[in-house]
Amino acid sequence: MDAKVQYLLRLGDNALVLSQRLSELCGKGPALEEDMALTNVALDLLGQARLWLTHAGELEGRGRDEDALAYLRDAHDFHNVLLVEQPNGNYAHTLVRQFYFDAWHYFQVGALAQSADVRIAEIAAKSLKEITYHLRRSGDLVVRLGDGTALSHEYTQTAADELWMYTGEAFQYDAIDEQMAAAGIAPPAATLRAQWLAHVGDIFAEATLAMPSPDAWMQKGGKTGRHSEHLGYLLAEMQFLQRAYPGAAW
Amino acid sequence: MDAKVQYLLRLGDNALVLSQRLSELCGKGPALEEDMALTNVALDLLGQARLWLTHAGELEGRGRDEDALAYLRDAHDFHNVLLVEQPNGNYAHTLVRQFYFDAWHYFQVGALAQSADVRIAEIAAKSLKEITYHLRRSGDLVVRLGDGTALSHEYTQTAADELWMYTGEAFQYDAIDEQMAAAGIAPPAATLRAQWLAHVGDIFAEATLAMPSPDAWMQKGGKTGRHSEHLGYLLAEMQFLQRAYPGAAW
Amino acid sequence: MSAEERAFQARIDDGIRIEPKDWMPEAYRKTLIRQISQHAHSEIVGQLPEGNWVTRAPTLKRKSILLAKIQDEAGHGLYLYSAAETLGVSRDELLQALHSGKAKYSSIFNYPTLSWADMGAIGWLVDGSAIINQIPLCRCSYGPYSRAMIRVCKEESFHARQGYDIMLALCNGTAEQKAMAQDALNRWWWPSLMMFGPSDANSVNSAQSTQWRIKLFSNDELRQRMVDQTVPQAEFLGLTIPDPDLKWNAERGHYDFGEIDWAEFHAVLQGNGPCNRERLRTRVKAWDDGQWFRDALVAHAEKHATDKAAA
Amino acid sequence: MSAEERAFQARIDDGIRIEPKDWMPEAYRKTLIRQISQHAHSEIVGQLPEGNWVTRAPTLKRKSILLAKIQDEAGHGLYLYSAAETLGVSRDELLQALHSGKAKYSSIFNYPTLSWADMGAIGWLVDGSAIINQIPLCRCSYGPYSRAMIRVCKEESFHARQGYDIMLALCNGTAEQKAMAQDALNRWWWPSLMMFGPSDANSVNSAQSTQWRIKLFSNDELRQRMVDQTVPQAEFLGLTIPDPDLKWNAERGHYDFGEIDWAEFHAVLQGNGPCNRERLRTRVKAWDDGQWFRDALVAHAEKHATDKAAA
Repeated sequence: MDAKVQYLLRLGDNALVLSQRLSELCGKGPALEEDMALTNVALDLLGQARLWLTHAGELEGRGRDEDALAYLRDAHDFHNVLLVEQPNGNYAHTLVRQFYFDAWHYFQVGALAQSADVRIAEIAAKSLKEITYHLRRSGDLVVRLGDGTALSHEYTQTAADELWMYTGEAFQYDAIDEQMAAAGIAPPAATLRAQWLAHVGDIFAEATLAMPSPDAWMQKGGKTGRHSEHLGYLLAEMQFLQRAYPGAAW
Repeated sequence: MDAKVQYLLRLGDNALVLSQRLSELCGKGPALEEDMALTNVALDLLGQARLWLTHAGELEGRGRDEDALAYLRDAHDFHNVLLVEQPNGNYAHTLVRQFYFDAWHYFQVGALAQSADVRIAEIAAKSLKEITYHLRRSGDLVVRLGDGTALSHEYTQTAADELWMYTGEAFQYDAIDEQMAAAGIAPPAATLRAQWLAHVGDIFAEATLAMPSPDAWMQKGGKTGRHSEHLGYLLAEMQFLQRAYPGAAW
Repeated sequence: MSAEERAFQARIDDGIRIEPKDWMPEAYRKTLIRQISQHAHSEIVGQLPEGNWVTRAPTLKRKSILLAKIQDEAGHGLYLYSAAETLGVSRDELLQALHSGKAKYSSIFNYPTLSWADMGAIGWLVDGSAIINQIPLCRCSYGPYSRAMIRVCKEESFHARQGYDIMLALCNGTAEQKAMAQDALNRWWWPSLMMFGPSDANSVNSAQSTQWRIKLFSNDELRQRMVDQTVPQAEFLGLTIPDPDLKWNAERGHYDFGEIDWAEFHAVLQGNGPCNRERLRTRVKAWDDGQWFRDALVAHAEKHATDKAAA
Repeated sequence: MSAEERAFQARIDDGIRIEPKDWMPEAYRKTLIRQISQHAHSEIVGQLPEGNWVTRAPTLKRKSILLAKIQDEAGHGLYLYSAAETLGVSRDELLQALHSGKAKYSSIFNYPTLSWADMGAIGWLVDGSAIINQIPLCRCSYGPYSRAMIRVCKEESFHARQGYDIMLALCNGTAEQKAMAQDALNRWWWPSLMMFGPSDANSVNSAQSTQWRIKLFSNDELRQRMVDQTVPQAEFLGLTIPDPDLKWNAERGHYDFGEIDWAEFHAVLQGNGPCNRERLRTRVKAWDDGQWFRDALVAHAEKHATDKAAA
């Protein structure tokens, strides 16, 4: 498969899977304002996923539209990082997962908005506005929870530690990522990582949270289709109708 | 659809869905002996489901085998009672659900073993040995938990109260059940209910549990395909592979 | 009637809005708090039956529309709680009443959503009924409530249209999809009619609410409006309304329809609906699980208020 | 060496089984407890990766076979804990050590099961490797362990065959199914080879265990046996073993194979496998959630013992 198509699928799948996780929380947030914000972020990510997947399908040229890509691939054909498929856990997990992702997403998509590829730059620029807000929100909440009560500090620190091992994959470039970087599309891994670490470090400092070691052991596999056991369940649920009623229009 | 086919599907779906619920607990029981027992009951029920569904498919004559029936029907075509699709909850819920079901199953299948229909009587007789053991086990555990610690008493009583509203459906005969009763296949509803109430009453008395009122409001709908929201998720998971890879042999 | 009460009623009769700072009878305040908060609670609990299908929406576009709808509902909850707060009660007190079972929410949300078609039926029938209930309230006597209703109704009419559009797609789809749509109509029809409340003959407190202009039409009038509006839509979809007594009455210029099963209505109201327990538990769990989160936000704000004061 | 120790070793050298009541060196007892309990823990934890697919098994027959297998594993856990208990340690103590992270279980269960083909690959490769490890132990010096192993091996060989049968069905199936099988082989091959433990050069305590006849072949010998046995099976399936260095060595009469990634082996052992945290948490949660249940059984038994005593 073409590297650019693959790269677009990674972008699309990240947004799609995280959106799906957030949408599990509809009406179950810890405050009404959070309910609204969660749904809003889910909606933004879904919109972005649709743009990336549609573009991937067009480039691929096999007639797969956004729905064919979202609903008719099995887990091993999904290319999202492991981070986004992790379960919602308690709300600290949900927020820290979001913050880790948003920070990466912000710098990644920020770079894509400057990229040589016109269509990618266009989608990225459109998404960046939303992502800027996402990052502001999730960073702000991490600060407030880290520097809130003893309990919220503990929960947030635990979530930060537990999810840390899923953050490295984004910066471990493989041949596809490297090809995109060489083509002036993706940002260089080292730059992205440095930006991410700096931003997470700033927020954690403000949040009075201890930042886990950047050299800690990192899990990987999601980008190349080796996921955690969670993704299969997520897809079984998400894809049910398309699978059960093949060919139907909705 | 033929009433007998429908009735067989009810039998098969009850066993299948409860087996599926129990199999979610593989390796997660509160003691190793429970792990073994749960898996064993799941296995027995699955075996029974296969016999009932296979027979239903043969009688129906549309070429549907056990797998077509288990994997290719959507929730509204499932005919199990609401009780069996209820989530596992804590282990008291799992056990009380099992006890309520086993007691009913025992008297129902006991009557079927005497029925005019040879094949049904045969399957019932075979199943009855297993069910006798299931009922002995679940009744015994209800006694031990009810008359165990204050905490286990409370959990068991709560589970008994909460699941009670799903027990009435089995005795609310509709046209299909009545037709089966008239044909000398199913036991009369009143007899079945009296046996069930008597047995549950005895066990609850021994367990020092308060028996909820037999006249309490009862939920219904499962037998005719109006389920709770839980069944759809159970099926999405269970049916994933058959749905995602149509026509494949496994 | 005191002079104050007479002046108050005169304002209402003249069509002048009552605003928070105005004097109002205690009973008016209480009735409004009950009515507005019940509506707010319904928006919040109403997220759940739809949330049940958002993860299984059949296309990304439908998922997106459904998410937006659920977000709107949370938003409606917010304005309605704010409207109630103008009457001197806090959102937390109102939620407390919901969680303890003291306050009600619309009983319709105690029915399960069993197929994707239910997303269509809820938009079409439930939001459709809600709009019929709410449109008159845009002109109700209490200012903040009337303004909240104007905003809500605008969005609800989108939701109703989107619901109908789901039904339309299903009815133009495969035989299985059409059966799904019919099944959803069968399950949601009667509960939607029950949304208007008991028949006028059995409705308490209506006269006072009518006089105060916080109830502008009788339950039966509004229910009739719903039937009259919906029957042709069902016909257009090619669906059958599950009421053998439904028939056009040329003399009345309305559809006649069958008797509502009030025993079911009361059973659900008393907590025996298929999902009463789960809906409330889900909300209570969300609230309880979120305690540490809300506490943290308060603690953080206080710390930093202190920082600033100290600086 | 004391006289007791000499006599003990002489019994072993003569091929006489050591039984629980016999004298044994403390180190022998400890080594056995560690080895047997680690095996028991592996059976228990090993239920989880398979439990992950039992609810999604593609046919009722396959589901039934898988359930029976998982039940067998719990059974193996039971006999093995019983064998360990003959050495003067309780099952609860052993579980405590598992839950605290002090005791190990086979690292292979820290890999995720990502497709149905993994149920095939686990049976074929993981149970296959387990059998190769365990068959010699049927002749080990400690009686209860040796007898447990005989029972376990009999059932394991079924499991291995059932696993191979799953692979066969997939490899005779659609292109997608065959790809699933290949992917599973790719993921499970190396971890299965790692199951035999470090290379002899780096293996500690082997000499003593060999002398005591609780280790009968070296890790590398057993690993070679696994490779030699499995390569033709993979060929028959039409699958490619993910090792470019794999090659028949006519001179040795064995397959040569590539270097194992010992860094990965140690990472997983140290807790960094994809599922270490989840596997242990699942078990600890099951245990903690079950505390009230186990307490109740004890309380009930005590009550009724008292009843009888009082009678």
